[in-house]
Amino acid sequence: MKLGFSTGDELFRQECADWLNGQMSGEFKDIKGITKLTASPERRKEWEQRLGEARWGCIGWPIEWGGRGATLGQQVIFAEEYARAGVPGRVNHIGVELAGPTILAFGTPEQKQRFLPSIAKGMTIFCQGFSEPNAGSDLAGVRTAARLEGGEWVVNGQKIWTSLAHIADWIFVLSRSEKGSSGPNGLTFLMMELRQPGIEVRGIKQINGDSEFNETFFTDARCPADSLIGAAGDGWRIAMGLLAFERGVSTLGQQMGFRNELDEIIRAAKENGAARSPLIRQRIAKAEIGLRLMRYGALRMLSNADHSKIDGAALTYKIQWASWRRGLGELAMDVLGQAGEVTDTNDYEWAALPNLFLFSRADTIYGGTNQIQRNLIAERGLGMPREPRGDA
Amino acid sequence: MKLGFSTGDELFRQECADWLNGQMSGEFKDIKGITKLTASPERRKEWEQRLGEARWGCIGWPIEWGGRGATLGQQVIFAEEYARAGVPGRVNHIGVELAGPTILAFGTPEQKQRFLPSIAKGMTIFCQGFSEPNAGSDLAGVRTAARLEGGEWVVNGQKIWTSLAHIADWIFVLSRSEKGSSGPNGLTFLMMELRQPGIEVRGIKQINGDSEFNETFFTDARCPADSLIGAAGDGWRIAMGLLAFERGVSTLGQQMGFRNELDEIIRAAKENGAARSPLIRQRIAKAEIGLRLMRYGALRMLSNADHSKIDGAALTYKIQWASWRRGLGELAMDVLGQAGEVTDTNDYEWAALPNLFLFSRADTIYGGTNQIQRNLIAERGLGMPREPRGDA
Amino acid sequence: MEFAFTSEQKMIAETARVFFTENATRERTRQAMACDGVDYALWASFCQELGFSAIGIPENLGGAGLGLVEMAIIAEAAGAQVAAFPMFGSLVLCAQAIAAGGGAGQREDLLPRLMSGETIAAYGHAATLVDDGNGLSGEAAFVAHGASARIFVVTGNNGAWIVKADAPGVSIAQLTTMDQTRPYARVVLSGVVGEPLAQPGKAIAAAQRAGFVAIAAEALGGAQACLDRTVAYARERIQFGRSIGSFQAYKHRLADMMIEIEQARSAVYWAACATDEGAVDAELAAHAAKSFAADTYFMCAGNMIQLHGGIGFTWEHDAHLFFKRARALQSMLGNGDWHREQVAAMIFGEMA
Amino acid sequence: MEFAFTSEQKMIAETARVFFTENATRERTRQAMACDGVDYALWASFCQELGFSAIGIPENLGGAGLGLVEMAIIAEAAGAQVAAFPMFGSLVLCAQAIAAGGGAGQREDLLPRLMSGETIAAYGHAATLVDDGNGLSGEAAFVAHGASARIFVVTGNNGAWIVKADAPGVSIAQLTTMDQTRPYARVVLSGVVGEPLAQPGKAIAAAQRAGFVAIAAEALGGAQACLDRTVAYARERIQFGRSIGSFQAYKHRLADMMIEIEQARSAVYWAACATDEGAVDAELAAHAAKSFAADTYFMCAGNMIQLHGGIGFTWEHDAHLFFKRARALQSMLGNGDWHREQVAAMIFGEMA
Repeated sequence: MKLGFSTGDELFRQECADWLNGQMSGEFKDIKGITKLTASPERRKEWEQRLGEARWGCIGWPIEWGGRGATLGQQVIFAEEYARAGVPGRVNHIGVELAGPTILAFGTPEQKQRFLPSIAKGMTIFCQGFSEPNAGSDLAGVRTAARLEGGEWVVNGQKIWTSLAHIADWIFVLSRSEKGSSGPNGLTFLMMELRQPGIEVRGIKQINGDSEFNETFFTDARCPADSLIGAAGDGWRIAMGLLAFERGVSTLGQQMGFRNELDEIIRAAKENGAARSPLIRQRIAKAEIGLRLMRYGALRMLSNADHSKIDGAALTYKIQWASWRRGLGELAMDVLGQAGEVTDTNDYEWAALPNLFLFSRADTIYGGTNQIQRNLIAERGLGMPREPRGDA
Repeated sequence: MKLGFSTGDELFRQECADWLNGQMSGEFKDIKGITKLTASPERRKEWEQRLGEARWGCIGWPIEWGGRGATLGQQVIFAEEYARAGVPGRVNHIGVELAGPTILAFGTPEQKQRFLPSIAKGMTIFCQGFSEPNAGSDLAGVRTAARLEGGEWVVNGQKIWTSLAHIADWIFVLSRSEKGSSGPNGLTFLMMELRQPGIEVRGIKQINGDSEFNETFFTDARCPADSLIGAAGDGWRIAMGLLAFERGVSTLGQQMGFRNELDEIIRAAKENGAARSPLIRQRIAKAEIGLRLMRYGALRMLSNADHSKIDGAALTYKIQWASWRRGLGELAMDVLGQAGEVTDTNDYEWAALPNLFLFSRADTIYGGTNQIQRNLIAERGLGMPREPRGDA
Repeated sequence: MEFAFTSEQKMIAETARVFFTENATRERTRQAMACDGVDYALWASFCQELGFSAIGIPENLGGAGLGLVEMAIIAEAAGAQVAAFPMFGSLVLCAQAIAAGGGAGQREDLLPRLMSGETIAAYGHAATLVDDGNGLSGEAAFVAHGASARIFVVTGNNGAWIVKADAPGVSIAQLTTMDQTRPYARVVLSGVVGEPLAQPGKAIAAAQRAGFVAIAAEALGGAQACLDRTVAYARERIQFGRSIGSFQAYKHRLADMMIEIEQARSAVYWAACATDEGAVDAELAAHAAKSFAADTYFMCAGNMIQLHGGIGFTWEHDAHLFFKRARALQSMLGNGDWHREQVAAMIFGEMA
Repeated sequence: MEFAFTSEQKMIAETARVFFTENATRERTRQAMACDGVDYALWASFCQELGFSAIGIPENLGGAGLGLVEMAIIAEAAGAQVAAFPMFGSLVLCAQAIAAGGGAGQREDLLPRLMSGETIAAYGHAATLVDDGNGLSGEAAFVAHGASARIFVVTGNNGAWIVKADAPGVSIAQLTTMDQTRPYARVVLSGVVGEPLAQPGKAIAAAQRAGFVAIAAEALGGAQACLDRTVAYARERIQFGRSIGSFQAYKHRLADMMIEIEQARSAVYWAACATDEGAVDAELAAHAAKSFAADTYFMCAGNMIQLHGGIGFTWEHDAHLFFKRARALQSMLGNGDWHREQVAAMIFGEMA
C-alpha cells in the first residue's frame, strides 16, 4: 500500500503542468477559469481540437486510436493538473469518457475507425440520449421508438437531460426497436448525427437561470442501418456497460473542481469573519475531510486490481460526491450570508458559490438519484432483495 | 386559540400540587424521584392504592367507575403536577391508560364492574401481551394460540416485551383463536390472571443492565370463557383501538420526565464547562425547542375537537418524542464526556443520564419502530399506498 | 384545552387560502418576478377588498384589533403560494414598528396609508447609522422590497427613523435577488433628514417580534405547500412500473416532511399565541419558531426538488420558488444559529 | 496506483481475521467483561503465537519492522470482534511512546516485555501532573485497562514518565465502565518515583499518532462488523410476511452504513499510509480518520440496534458490545468536535 507517486510520474506531472499552463496563459487565456458548462462553446471546441493535436485528448486510450496508452497513475496526474491549471471542463467529456470507451469495448472495426481518431482529435463531439420525460431514472422505461425502414433506422420520441446537445455533433440514443417490448428487452443503442431535420434541441432553463441541459425531440430522425452498437435488442447490456465507465479517472479531475469551490468558501469565511464561528469551522472541517476521503476513495478504486469483487468505494462514489457537493452549496450560502443571495448582474447570473448552491440540487438527481444509488448499493453491494417492478 | 389556563384550572393545579407534594414529603418520601421502572415495586403498588383511595388514580374516568370526570385541561394539569412533584411513574399505567379505556369502550357491563373500580383503586395491575419473538412490530403475525375447551380458554405461546409482567396481576393477551387463520383475522383479545401455573415470566436483561421488559410464556394457561373483550375473532379491531389510546394526556406527564432529564443535562453543562461550547449550546437549544414543541403539539392534539380529520400532531408524536429522546441521550453523553462512561456502583447500575443514553435506544423501537411510524404517517396521514405484505 | 383555531380564525384561514390560491397564481407571480417582485393587483385587492391588511394593528389605531395569531394565519396562507407582495416589509415590520413606537402624529399619518396599501413601506437596519446633526448617514444592505417602497423605517443601534424614499440624499439600488418574489434593495443614506420614531426601542422590539413570527408562519405555509404538491405528484407519477409513492424511500421522506411541519405548526402558533397573551416565554418562542420553521421549510423545499426528480430543478416548475424563498427566510432577521444561541443564552440564564 | 494492500498485507489481514474470529468469541469476551476486561488466553496467544504484537515497532528495537498500515490492519480485525484485550494501551500507546521517546535502557528493558505480553502497560494523561522534587503527583482519570497493568506511561503537560503499578504512592481504582471490554481505571499518584522518558515530546506525539490511527482502524472494523451482522440478520428475518431486507427503508439504511464505512476505510488507510510515508498531510489525516471513523462506528452500531428491533437492545445480543465500544472510541483521545477543530485550524493556517 502506497500513496506517493514515483519519480517518473512526478516528471510526467511537470510535463502536463507546463503544457497546460502554457496554453492557459497563452492562446487560450480567455477561457481560463470558466466553470459554467454553457460558457464560450466555440472557443472550447477549439480547445478540444488543441488537446487533440497535442495528443492530450484521450491519454488513456491506446496509441493506435489517438491516445498515449497512459498508465492509470498518469491519467490521474493529468486529470489533476488539468483542473489545477484552471482549464475549463471538457465539452466532449461524453465522447471521451463514455462514447469512446463504449465503441472501444463493443464497436465494430469500422466504427472504431470512424469515431475513435476523430473523438481523440476533438473533431467529433458527443452527447447522450438516455433519460426520457416519463423515465427519469428508469432506463428500462424508454419509449423512444426506432424502426428499420429502407436501410435506415427511423427514430421518433423525446429525450431529456441531454446535456451539451446544443454543442454536440453526435448523439447516442437508447431506443426501443422491438415494438411491444417492455422493460430492458428490445432496446437498441444507436449513434446518430445530431444536426439533421428530424432532430430538434431545446434548452431547459434551470433553477439557476442557466440551461446546461436540453430536451431533444426526434421526429422521423434517421441514421444508417449500421449505426447500432452491438446487436439490435442489445441496448440494455450496452447501456449498463456504458454507465460503468462513468466512474474512473475523471473523478479526480472533478475533485479538483470541488477543491476550488471549497477553497473559495474558505477564502470567503476568512474575509467576512465566518471563520471565527466554531459552527462554521466544524462544517468546513467536515467538508475538507469529505473531499479528502473522496480523493483516497478514488485512489482505492483505481488501485483495485481485483475486478471480480464488487468495489465498495466505486459503488458508493456517486452518492458520496453528490451529497457532499449539495451540502457544500448550503455551507457556501451560510458562509456568505445574505450577500450570497444577491448578484451584481442584471440577468440572474450567479457567481460561483451561489451558482453552486443552486445547481448542486441537481447533483443528487441526475446520473441516478440518491434513492436509486442506495438501491444499487444495497442490492449489488450487500445482496439485499431487488426492488420489485410494478406492472402498471 | 388560547394557551393560558383558566383561574379555576389554576386553583385545581394548586390542589393537585399540594396533595402530591404532601405525599412525597410525607409517607411516600422514600420513592420520590425514582426514575427506573423496576425500582421499589412493592412501595409503588402501595402508592397506586393511595392514589386510588384519594380518587386521583384515574381522574379522567367517569365518576361511577372511580374517576372524577375531570376535563382534559384538568387531566393535563394533574399529569404535569404529578411529574413536577417527582412522583415515580405509575406501575399501573397500562391498566389506567390502556386496559381501562379498552374495557370502557368495548367491555360488557359485568367486565366493567369487575375491573374498572378495582383498577381505579390501584388494586388490579395490568400488563400487556402483544408482541411475540417473531412478530415484533407486526401484530398481525401473532401466533400465541387460544382454544375454547370445557368452558375455558386454553392458551399456549410466548409473548415478549411484556413490561411490568413481574409486577402485574393481570395480562391482556392478543391470541390466535381460529386455527389456520393468518394476518389480522382470527385474533381474540383475552384478559388473563397472570399468577397461575400456566404462565411464567422471565426478565429480559437489557443493554443498560436492567430488566424493564419480560418474556412471558404460556403453557396451557387458562381463563374463563367470558374473559374475552369484544367477540372472538375481533381481537384485531380491539388491539387497534387500544393502540389509539396510547396517545393522550399521559404524554404531558411523560414530557415532564423529559424536562427533568434535559434540566439535568443543562446543570451538568454549566458545572463542567460544556455550556461554554457553542456546539453544545446549539444542541441544547435544539433539545429545548424540541421539548417545547412536543408540549405544544400535545396541547394541539388535546385541543382538537374534530376527530373526523386525521390529527397530524397525534400521528407524528411517537416518532417525534422517541427520536428526540434518543438524541437527548447522545447529547447527555457528549456533555458529560468520558465521565459519563463510568459509574461508582459495582453492579453496572447507571445514573440517570448514562441510563438515558442506553435505554433510549429502545424508544425508537418499542411501540412501533421509527420505520413503522413513518409508514403509518405516509399511509394514514398522506394517503400513500400501503406497504404490501409478502406471502412468505 | 383551546389551543386550536376559533371558528372566526378558521374562517380567516379559509378566506385567506382561497384568496391567495385564486390570486397569487404562478403566472402572475412570474410576471412580478420579472419586475420588482410586487404583484400590484394582488396587493391592491389584499389591502382594499379583503380587509386583512389591518390585522395585527390595534383597533384604536384604526386596525382590526386582531393579534399575531391572525397575522400568522395570513402569512401562512401567503407563504403557501409564495405570494409576491410587500406585506412582510410594509405591514408586518413597518406598521408594527410605527404602531408600537411611533408618535401620535406618525401613527395617524402613516398607518392608514400603509393599511390601505396606498403607500408601501420597507424596513432597513444599518448598524452604522448615525445622525451627526447634518442628517442620517449609513447603509441598509438587504431591504426587502426596498425598491418598491415610498417610505422607509430605518433603524440603527441608537434610534429608528422614518425616511422618505424621495428625500434628498437617499439612494436606492434594486439588487438582482435569488428570491425574485421578494427582491432586496440597498438603501444608502447620506445626510438625509429623517423623522425619529418617538420610542425606537419599542418600535424595534415590536417589528422583530412580529417579523420572527411572520417569517415562521410564512415558512410553515410554504413547507406545507411543498409537502402537498409533492404528495399530489407522488399520486400520479409512475416509475419502474409503480406509483412512485409506493416506494418506501419516497414515502418515508414525505413522512419526515410531515413530522417537521407538524412541529413547525406548533412552534408558529405557540409563538403567536404567547406573544398575544404576553406569556413569559414569548421571546423564547419567537426565536424557536423563526429558526425551526425556516429550517423546516428549507428541508421540505429541498425534498420537493429531490422528489420531483429532474423536473424539480427546472425554471418552469414552481419548486425553485419555494426553495429560494425558504433560503431567504433562513437568513432574514438572523440565521438559525443566531436564534438558537439566543435560546441557549436564555436557558443558561445569561440574559436578563 | 498502489493504494491497495500488498499480498503480504492481505495475508496479515486474513490471518488476523481468522485469529480473532476463532479466539475472541462472544463467550470468552463475556467472561472477560465480568472481570477486568482482559481475555488473558487471547492476549497470550496474540502476543506469543501469532507474533503480531511486534508490529509497528522498528526492527532495530526488536520489532517486526512493519508500520502503521499493518497495525491498522490488526486493530481493524480486533475491532470487528470487539476483542477484550489490552493491545491498545499496551502495544499501541505505551510501546509507541517508549520506542519513540524512551532512552536506550528503557527500550531494551521494556519493549521486549510488552511485545511478549508478559507485562501489560497502560497509558494515562494527567494535565496536572507535576514532579515537585518529592516525586510525581496527579490523577489520570480514564486509563484504559489500567487495573490490569503492571506499568504505566503517564504524561503531563511537561513530561512523560514510566511508573510501576506497585510503586509506593500509586493507587489504582478500577471503574465500572460502560464498555466492559475496555474498562477504565483511575490512577492517582502521590509522590511517586517515576522514571522520566528521555524525549517526552517525541513519545507523546508517537503515542497520539498511533492512537488516533488505531482507534480509527478499530472503529472501521467494528462498523463493518455491525453492517455484516445486520445484513446477515436481514437475510433471515421475516416481518409482515416479507424478508425484512426487502423493505426499502431497511435497505437504504444498510446502504447508508456502507457509504460511511467506505469513506472510513479510505480515512484509516490514508492516515496510516501518510504517517508511514511521512507525508505532509499525515497529521490532518490522523485527525480526520479518528473523528470520521469513530462517528461512522457509532452510526453503524446505533443502526445495528435499530435494525434488529427489540432483540437488538438485549444484553444477550452482541449489538450492545459494538455500541458501547463505539461510544468509547468517540470520546477517547479527544472527541470528534475537537479533532475537527484541529483540522479547521490547519485549514485556516492557524497552526505552525
